[in-house]
Amino acid sequence: MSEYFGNIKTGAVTIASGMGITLKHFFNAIHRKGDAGVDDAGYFRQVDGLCTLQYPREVIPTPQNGRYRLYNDIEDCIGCGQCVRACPISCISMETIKVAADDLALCGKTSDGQQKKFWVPVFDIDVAKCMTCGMCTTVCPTECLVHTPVSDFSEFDRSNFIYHFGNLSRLEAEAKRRKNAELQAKAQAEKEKKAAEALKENSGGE
Amino acid sequence: MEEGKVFSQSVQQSAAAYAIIHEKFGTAVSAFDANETMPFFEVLDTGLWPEIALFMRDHAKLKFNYMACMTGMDYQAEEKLGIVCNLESLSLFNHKLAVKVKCARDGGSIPTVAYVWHTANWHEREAYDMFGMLFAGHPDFRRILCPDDWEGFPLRKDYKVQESYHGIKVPY
Amino acid sequence: MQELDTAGLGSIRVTRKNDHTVVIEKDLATEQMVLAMGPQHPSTHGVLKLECLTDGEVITEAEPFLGYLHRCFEKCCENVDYPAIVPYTDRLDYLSGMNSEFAYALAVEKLLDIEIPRRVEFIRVIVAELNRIASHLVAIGTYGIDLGAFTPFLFCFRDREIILGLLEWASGARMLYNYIWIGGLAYDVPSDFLKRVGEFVTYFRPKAVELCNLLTKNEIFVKRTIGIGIMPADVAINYGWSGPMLRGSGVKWDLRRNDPYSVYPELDFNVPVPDGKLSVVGDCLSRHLVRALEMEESLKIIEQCIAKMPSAEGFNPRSAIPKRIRPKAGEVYVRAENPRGELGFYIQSDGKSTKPLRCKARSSCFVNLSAMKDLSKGQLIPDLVAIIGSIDIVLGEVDR
Amino acid sequence: MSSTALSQFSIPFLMGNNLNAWSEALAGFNLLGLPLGLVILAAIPLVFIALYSLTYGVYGERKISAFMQDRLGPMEVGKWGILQTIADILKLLQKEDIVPTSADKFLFVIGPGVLFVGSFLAYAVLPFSSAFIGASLNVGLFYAIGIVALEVVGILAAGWGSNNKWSLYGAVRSVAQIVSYEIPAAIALLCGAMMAGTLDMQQITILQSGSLGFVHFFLFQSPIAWLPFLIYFIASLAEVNRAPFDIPEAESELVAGYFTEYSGMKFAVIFLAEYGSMFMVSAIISIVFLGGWNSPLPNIGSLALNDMTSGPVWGAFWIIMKGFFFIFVQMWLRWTLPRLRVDQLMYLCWKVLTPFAFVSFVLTAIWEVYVP
Repeated sequence: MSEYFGNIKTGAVTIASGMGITLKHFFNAIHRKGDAGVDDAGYFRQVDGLCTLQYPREVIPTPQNGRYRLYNDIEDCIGCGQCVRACPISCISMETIKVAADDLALCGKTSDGQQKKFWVPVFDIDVAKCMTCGMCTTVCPTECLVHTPVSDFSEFDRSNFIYHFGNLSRLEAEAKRRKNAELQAKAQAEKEKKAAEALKENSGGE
Repeated sequence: MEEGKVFSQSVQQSAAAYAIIHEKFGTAVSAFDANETMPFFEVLDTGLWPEIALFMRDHAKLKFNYMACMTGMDYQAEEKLGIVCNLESLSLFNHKLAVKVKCARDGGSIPTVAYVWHTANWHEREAYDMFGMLFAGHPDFRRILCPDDWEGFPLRKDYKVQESYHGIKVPY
Repeated sequence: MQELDTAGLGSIRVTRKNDHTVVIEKDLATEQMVLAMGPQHPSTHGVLKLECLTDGEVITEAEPFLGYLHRCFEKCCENVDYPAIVPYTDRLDYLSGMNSEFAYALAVEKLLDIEIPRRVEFIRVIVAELNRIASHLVAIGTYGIDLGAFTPFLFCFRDREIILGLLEWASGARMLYNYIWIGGLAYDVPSDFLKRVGEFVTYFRPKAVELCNLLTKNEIFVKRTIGIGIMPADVAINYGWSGPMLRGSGVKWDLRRNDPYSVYPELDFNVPVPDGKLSVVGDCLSRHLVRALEMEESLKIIEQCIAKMPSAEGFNPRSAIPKRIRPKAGEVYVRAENPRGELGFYIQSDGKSTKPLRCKARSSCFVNLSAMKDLSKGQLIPDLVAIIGSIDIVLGEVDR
Repeated sequence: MSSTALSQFSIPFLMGNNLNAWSEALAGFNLLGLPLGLVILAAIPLVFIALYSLTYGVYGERKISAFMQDRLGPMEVGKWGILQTIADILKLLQKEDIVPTSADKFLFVIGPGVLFVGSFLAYAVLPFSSAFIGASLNVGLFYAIGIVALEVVGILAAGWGSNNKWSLYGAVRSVAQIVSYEIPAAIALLCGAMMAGTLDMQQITILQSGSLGFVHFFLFQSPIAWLPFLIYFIASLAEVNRAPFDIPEAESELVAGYFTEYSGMKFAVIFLAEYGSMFMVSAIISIVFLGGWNSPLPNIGSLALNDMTSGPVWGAFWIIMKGFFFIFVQMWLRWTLPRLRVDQLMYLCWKVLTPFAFVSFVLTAIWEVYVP
């Protein structure tokens, strides 16, 4: 019998204490915690009160090192292709064209003075596939491929998720390719000519 | 154990445990492979595996009461499939030991130890699901992670994924 | 007298009076019903399906069906380099990515046999323990929801949000960190990070007490969980249970203590086990209490780590990372204490490739869940929900 | 519109003390020979209920729960999200009316209707003030208790008709729960009826009026009245399936209980019925124990607070406020407590509430007989 009344008593007491907690929170609702980021010195200043934010207007700031949308500064990209190999889910696709010797100056240097040796007509990142692991950014030798702290980049059309970073238009790329092919053909012809000459010389010598 | 090489305490403990098993089962078990990362021995007579398992679990000086992990393996070079069981004695002794059991690659069968360690029940189902070896006497022998009508055993080295599954294109 | 229990007919008592007369007594004829609980059900914590054979509200048998979230983690691992597996391990137990990464990094480091800088070790422990608190908060909060209390869940998520913010600040991502790398860390922590973590510890202590008063001490909650789903210690060991589940059964077994790794041997913390005063050892309430008490222990560990942290001067978090990770041939099984139990990685290397020959994740939830069939026998449907909640499964880890 | 009717209508409109004249005037208002006044009179409580259900009930629940959980709650539609429920209703109205193919169509459709009717029929006998009462039955309380049981039929029809195992579980649980909890609830209300000596709701309320305000309420008239008061409050929670007794809809166990298969407007009707019955039990408890439409404020010397706050409009204000208070407590409990298990629910009913209800019944009887 004492257990019976004890149960009723503990039930009543614990329910009352629980209700006290929720009522305290109910009255604390006049405060709001605000949208300070965790890197803000006053992050733990306001600990009570409403903690949710109205999303599109108020956002939790993402820290500067936040790893979200990929961005490639194509001016600095040397087209080494390490990111393509590092990506575990192959969301980066890349095409490179070797820079002809007389175009090296035109192609320019990266911001830290390295000579670029490849044109990068295609540098596509499918950010819908990207799992923001950061593998590609750590291998990038010029640090041109970075994760930006932009976390909200939703789109209505899936194809908009493929970000094009290539800095050559299709025609330009075609021209470069043709030039390379011409150069190559020229070199080939030269080589053949030389070989033929050598052959002639050899045969002449006999 | 190789002579003259100094092993850490845990490997020595495993070796001591192995000695007891070797004493009882003799040639049914292989020699002890002492290495720092995972000391193990292999069960050569596959049919004796449940007996060895029971012995390991119940012997007063062994008490391997806890099966930490059971991994299915594909030994493609040896044309064999196998399992690796990481056993230990939880809160009784400090020794740990890994046991390997192998069977033929096609239609090979390993006797179950699901009634020795309950852990083995689902792990054996998983090993079957992924590699296709049979576990004789298993109480509930079905696939576990893949659907029942999935073709092939995905973790085999020579696995070719099926083209379509119920009209769904599989390789994405 | 003979008692038969035939499916679909309720229990039938057959009494043989003499050779000619047989008295058959039958309970109210009931029909057993197959109830498919899940894969879309609010309290199966993901896409678990339980096929229950029910007799009224009583469950005669519940058979779990898995694999709805199977992503062939192990096959993926065989096709990528060692460092590229780290982001995949995050996705095993997505509620405690740091702990999964930690376990994987430990396994490969053992295979490589490399020395880790002390500051890396301490930072690893801090982020892993923070993530453990976050994970336990989810476990406790969702357990509240399972039992009908919605408010504690949101309190838990409010505090978890802070932890996620802290971890995002350190690693750059909120849940899938890719922070603990083989041999080091991706980055050093930000300069104010340790101070903010210290502030979080002081902030969180009273909140944990409040949570305890609101949920754990509530008489209805206690009555719903006490004595439900009792698992004796020996059976629990035989089932391979680990972590809070095993400790809930009264076995004082914590890999941070019993098979220590990293800097845990230097740290002072308790391994909470139920003493049977507040709960029946091995029941749902014990498991819940163990989780609640473990949060406090994690706070203690974090405080000690902050105090012992070596200075950041001249520290390079990637200093110990090998240029090319290609372990020598061998196998290794290394485990770490995850919030849900023992997460082990079995890795086999052939010594030639930069990809593992075999990488198996021993998932704690998978093993813990395998006892479901035994635990649920003869329980009521609400108790089944309480039991699933107390197992605290993450289907990402169960199905892999 | 005849000029006499207009004058009758307009004169006593805001004059508090002559409310009978007011309501009679309205009742006598016949447009083109139709008893339009009577219809308006009867419709006022229902209009109130609809408004309350729309704006206060759902919106209030969402806001209160949000504040208790450190959330903002609905904020987008209108200032502070005040129009959120209207937006929701519009959405529900537009939704396709789905009837599962395997469902029993008749039961499936009739279920929410019966539920709705069951919860709203009791409003007929609730005195919203000395003038606003749908039907002043001399067995009003008995009728209210009895008509609530009709809800069970609706729930059972909905649950069985859905042809869904979860719905069936919810329906069966609900029936067991409501039928059981009617016993302590009825006994507790009997204590109040015993103190009043009548079952007429209006009479019960009038008996509790006086210049001293709350002192005249039955809750404070006898030292044991708090016991049936508490018992009825707890039992009423179970009768309207509110937490911690929401096991018929227990979302974590039974998905949504008996209304798992419902969507669109049928779902809205079930929802409306739930909030309707919440107010109904709150109104009953305030009528029987807390004086109904009587002002709780006492006359203190020359400061005649009680007189100032009495009258038909004030009466409606008081009973609605009292009802709202109990609804707030119901929500407060819901967002604090976990859910009971089925057997614990029955334990609470048969082993705790029912014996205590009998005890309080006997004690009240003794008090009424021996203490003047």
